[in-house]
Amino acid sequence: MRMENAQILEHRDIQGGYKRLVLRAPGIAPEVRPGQFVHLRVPHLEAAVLRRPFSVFDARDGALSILYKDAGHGTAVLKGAAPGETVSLIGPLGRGFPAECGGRMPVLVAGGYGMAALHLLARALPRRGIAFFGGKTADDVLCVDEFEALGWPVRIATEDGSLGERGLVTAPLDEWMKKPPREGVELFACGPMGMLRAIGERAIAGGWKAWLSLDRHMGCGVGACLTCVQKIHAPDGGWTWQRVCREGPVFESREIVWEDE
Amino acid sequence: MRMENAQILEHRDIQGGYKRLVLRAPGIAPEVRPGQFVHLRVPHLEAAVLRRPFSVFDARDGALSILYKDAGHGTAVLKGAAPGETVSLIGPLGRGFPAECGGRMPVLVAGGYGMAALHLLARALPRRGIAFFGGKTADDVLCVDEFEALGWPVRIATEDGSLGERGLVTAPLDEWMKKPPREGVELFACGPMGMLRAIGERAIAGGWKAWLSLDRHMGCGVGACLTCVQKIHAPDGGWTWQRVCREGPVFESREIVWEDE
Amino acid sequence: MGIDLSVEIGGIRMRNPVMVASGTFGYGPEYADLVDLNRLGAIVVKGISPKPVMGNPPARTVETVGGLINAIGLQNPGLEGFLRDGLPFLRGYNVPVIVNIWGRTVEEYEEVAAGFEGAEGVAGLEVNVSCPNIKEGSALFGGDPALFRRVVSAVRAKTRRPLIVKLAPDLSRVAEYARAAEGCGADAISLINSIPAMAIDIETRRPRLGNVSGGLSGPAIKPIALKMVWEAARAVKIPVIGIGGIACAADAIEFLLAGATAVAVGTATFLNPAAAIEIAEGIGDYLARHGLGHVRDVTGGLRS
Amino acid sequence: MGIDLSVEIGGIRMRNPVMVASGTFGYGPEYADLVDLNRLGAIVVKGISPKPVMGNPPARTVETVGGLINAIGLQNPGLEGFLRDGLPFLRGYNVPVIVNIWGRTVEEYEEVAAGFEGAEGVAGLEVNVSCPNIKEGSALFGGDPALFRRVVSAVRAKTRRPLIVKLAPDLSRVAEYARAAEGCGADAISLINSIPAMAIDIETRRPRLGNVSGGLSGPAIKPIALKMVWEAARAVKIPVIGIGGIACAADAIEFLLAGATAVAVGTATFLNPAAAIEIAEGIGDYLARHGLGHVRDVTGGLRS
Ligand SMILES: Cc1cc2nc3c(=O)[nH]c(=O)nc-3n(C[C@H](O)[C@H](O)[C@H](O)COP(=O)(O)OP(=O)(O)OC[C@H]3O[C@@H](n4cnc5c(N)ncnc54)[C@H](O)[C@@H]3O)c2cc1C
Ligand SMILES: Cc1cc2nc3c(=O)[nH]c(=O)nc-3n(C[C@H](O)[C@H](O)[C@H](O)COP(=O)(O)OP(=O)(O)OC[C@H]3O[C@@H](n4cnc5c(N)ncnc54)[C@H](O)[C@@H]3O)c2cc1C
Ligand SMILES: Cc1cc2nc3c(=O)[nH]c(=O)nc-3n(C[C@H](O)[C@H](O)[C@H](O)COP(=O)(O)O)c2cc1C
Ligand SMILES: Cc1cc2nc3c(=O)[nH]c(=O)nc-3n(C[C@H](O)[C@H](O)[C@H](O)COP(=O)(O)O)c2cc1C
Ligand code: FES
Ligand code: FES
Repeated sequence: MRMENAQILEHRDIQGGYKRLVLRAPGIAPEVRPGQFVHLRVPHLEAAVLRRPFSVFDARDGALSILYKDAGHGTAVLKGAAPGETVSLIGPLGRGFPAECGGRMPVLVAGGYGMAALHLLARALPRRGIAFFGGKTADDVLCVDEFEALGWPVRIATEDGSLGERGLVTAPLDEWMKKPPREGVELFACGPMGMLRAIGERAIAGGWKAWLSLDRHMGCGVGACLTCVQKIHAPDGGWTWQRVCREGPVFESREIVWEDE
Repeated sequence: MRMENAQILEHRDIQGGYKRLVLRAPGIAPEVRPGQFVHLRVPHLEAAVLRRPFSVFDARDGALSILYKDAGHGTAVLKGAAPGETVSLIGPLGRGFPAECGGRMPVLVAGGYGMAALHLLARALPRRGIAFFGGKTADDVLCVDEFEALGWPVRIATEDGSLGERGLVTAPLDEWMKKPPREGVELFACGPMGMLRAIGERAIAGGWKAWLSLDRHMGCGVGACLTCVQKIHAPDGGWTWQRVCREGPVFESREIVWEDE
Repeated sequence: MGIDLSVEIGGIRMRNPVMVASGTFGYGPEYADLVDLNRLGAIVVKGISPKPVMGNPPARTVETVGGLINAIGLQNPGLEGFLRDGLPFLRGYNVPVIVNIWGRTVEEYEEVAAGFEGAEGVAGLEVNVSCPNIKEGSALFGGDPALFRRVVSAVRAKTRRPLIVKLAPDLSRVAEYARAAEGCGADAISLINSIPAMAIDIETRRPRLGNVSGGLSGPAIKPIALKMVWEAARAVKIPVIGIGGIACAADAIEFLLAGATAVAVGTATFLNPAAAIEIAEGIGDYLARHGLGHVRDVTGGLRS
Repeated sequence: MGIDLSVEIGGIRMRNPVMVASGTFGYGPEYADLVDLNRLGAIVVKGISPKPVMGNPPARTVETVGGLINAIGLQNPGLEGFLRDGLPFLRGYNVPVIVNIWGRTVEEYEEVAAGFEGAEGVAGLEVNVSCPNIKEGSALFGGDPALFRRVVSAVRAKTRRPLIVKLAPDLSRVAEYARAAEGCGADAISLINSIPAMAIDIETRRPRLGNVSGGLSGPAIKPIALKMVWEAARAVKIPVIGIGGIACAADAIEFLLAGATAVAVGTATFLNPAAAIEIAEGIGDYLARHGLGHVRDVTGGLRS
């Protein structure tokens, strides 16, 4: 983990409000493992007191990139940052995904920008499996080509049916899981809490492991402020808080105490 | 007085930290009288709660321009505003200069960006006189050509001697005033308080009128908040507060109660 | 079905719940060229005392991160001056005028309150017991429960007009003061006033304000104000006017949900003179979007 | 002539006057990869109570204009947990460690204070009587003068270590509490803690914080904190630690001029983990620029 002033190399629209930001970060980029994130200080966001966490979508040749959506005020201002400007990053942060699947078939499930957390994993896993991407509309289904180029077939569902199946991403997943491969499956997911919970429940029911990357509001990003806590089952039958920024953002589904939010 | 969203037509460097901002303001521009100002909302200055006042340097053809210096955080952010962007203005504000000189010879005295308040006046006065410009360095002496093109000879003094005489602007003024023209003089000045006071004292001593444009911190800019008050002699021998934004920014030197600041 | 934004505060009927706060809107004419005064919920004028007051030496305001410190020192033309030079202008409009009043002694509070008894065009009084900019007197009234009761009761006895008591931003005792105001006959309470604050110029090593310290207002204080309004609203049955850092409709709606019947916009007017009017419109949009017919359906609607 | 940034707070010698504030720097290891802990004036760790505390449900923080509302609820591993898992790491550094302590009862305060008597590597204690996030107890201690005296005296009796009392942000009575702390034997006081505050999600109509309300910190509160520090410093002879919204050297120097001997940086660390170190450097530059040899030449240097 380190702090680095990263220069913007590229900043371009992908589709429907999503942008890709490529940053020169020779200190951080080589250290990034799949599922880790960076804590980014939005330039010119004057009235803000917090950084914003973003999954590292890609990291190579001393550069890293993130994908983000114009979702609030911080990202609206971030959109204005121009190539050549400098962005302060802290990273890589969090523990990320285990980049192995114990001989089972890896299944990636993403909702919206969740696929950003899975891209490095798709590259790092010892074998290819299958990916399921969901979103509200076709605009929320990103970078399918890049996953396919890595050898991952991608199944798509959108809530409005504008791309792939109409409905939630769990529908094609359930359909596919009716005949799981003989060697078993290992799930890796990132997306909204509701989706993660649905996948976690399926994993527990099916006896598989599901590695879920949680999206929690963050303060410090490094474990100091205790903002980002998640209830985790304790060995004694009770529960403890764990910090999504430090012990997470990825937890195995059995670890998580689900609550109504 | 009105509020108007003015589009930036031009925004360019003049010299040494000074910029000129030209705004399309068809509602405000035709109304501006010499020495009036606009209250400008700096775009993207997120943590600010106040507008900033700027003298109108020029106003014609539905556009107005201001000259400003990168003097603090607000102007540093303003510098980044790009042509095409919109800037909210309130104006024209204040009473400005009387655009006549009672048959006397008009003498303009400016310190730094103070010349911005005098430019429209130089155009509007019924006769040409002489102008004295002062500044710390040559960089602080602006738009001499434009005044000369209007028929005003300009005498210059800089504190470091990098342009014109070395010293304060009062030196060449005093020199010139040793032989005032027969018809008498009328002074019009804008600049730092020290300079205005020096000129006011000379005017009182010499029996001339000096119209001084004051630079006071402002809140509302329209007379509501009572931030910008100046002590003014009252008819009964006492004093009253007047609002620089509403009753000013121009006062005749005899009106002002000078205090150590 | 139309949307009804009107509210009533102790008998003052307002077309919408968004007022402009005392001291930030002068006496009306200053902003009259820029905004249609008749579209405001109410105008609360700058604080009036029995005699004219000169106020503090400049600098009188300082900008801070998301806020403004002011130390105007309650400059005002006094009761007579306002009745003669200020009020007639406002009578020309169709908007409730609430006169903010204060004094340096209980007797002064009584005097200025009584002075408005006959005055035409005054919809109600707001008693300021909370200005952080008066050294000798007023600050005390808002910081001492016994004195607070005395001044509110005294003013109540002198006026039949709707009486709003503006509380001091006393973090630890807001509910106590709110109940005291109610107990002493106030028709409504308003809060918060600006919060005691200070800024120093490190180069000159002098206070940035002529008066050394002043009161902080603006978006910076909104979360503090909201907490106090929520506490006050739970403590009393009379209407509460929420004030503090309100700059957009969402801010105002937060205060309504916390229990305010109306709000007042102060510092935000300086950046955007039309802020209060736009906020009233925004509340209307919110009601429409949420299928609510009346702004009172929002007041106190915080779920827990 | 060199510039001397060192200060002493009740016997704690610090190489510079810039500490990191309780609750914003964890227990040390969290930021150790990013900043050299040995360059900090002191580390104040997150508040410790006798037994482990789980704290509040999420959401635990909300960003506001120039500020942060937190309602962590004082989650901590308890005295034993900290002695076992936290303190040993910090002993590896050459920086004074100040342990922030709190309890729900006077007895709990005594218990946790006594628990550090034998502990190696603890330079001093900071007693938090002011957290706005404990419903049943702690908030009271800072808001009631009699209880305040009891808890400070009780802790004083249990520890020979340097004792810093962290005051509640009680706007109207800060000098009174400062003097009470001094009178009860505190070696220093620190202020301010975060200010009670709240935020509401207008779409869900629910509080944005799991705990409904929390405490506001960050640049938004700096002018309020500065005013309170100035008042407190004039009321007591013991050193004052200024806290609240400090984000750059100029902010810190304002607090020193107002009478603080040292400062603590809290929320600003989240944006810039090196904030405290850069502020210490900036104070050095200021001293050099103003021809001052020692940081104590700045403390209390406000002109009027
Ligand atoms: C581990 C992690 C990885 C993330 N990766 C991505 C990514 O790859 N791409 C992407 O677009 N977004 C990602 N996010 C969400 C991102 O951090 C921002 O929260 C989101 O972009 C909205 O921020 P804003 O500044 O525009 O919103 P604002 O409204 O300005 O935010 C206000 C505050 O709320 C917080 N906040 C708002 N929405 C969320 C949210 N959904 N989750 C957490 N905090 C929130 C902000 O961080 C900030 O503190 C990730 C979040 C986490 C925790
Ligand atoms: C009537 C009038 C006309 C002006 N005309 C011009 C002009 O033509 N060109 C120009 O460059 N400047 C002019 N100024 C000064 C200008 O308004 C700004 O104050 C200055 O540019 C610095 O602002 P800032 O936002 O960069 O500073 P910041 O440091 O961001 O300002 C903080 C606060 O201090 C105030 N402030 C800072 N310096 C001054 C100052 N010297 N006088 C008054 N308030 C100040 C700001 O308005 C703001 O409220 C004028 C001021 C007045 C009152
Ligand atoms: C410049 C200024 C002058 C003020 N004068 C008064 C006053 O005379 N009487 C009063 O009760 N409040 C006065 N206030 C307080 C405001 O009415 C309001 O309570 C406070 O500013 C908080 O609201 P805001 O954050 O929306 O500004 C003044 C505030 C400002 C900024
Ligand atoms: C997330 C967070 C947790 C905090 N926890 C504590 C605590 O445990 N004990 C304490 O005395 N103060 C705590 N504080 C208050 C800070 O120490 C400090 O007094 C306050 O935040 C004001 O300073 P700042 O504006 O620099 O953050 C906490 C503040 C924050 C933001
Ligand atoms: S964000 Fe601070 S502990 Fe996780
Ligand atoms: S700036 Fe508000 S009265 Fe002049």
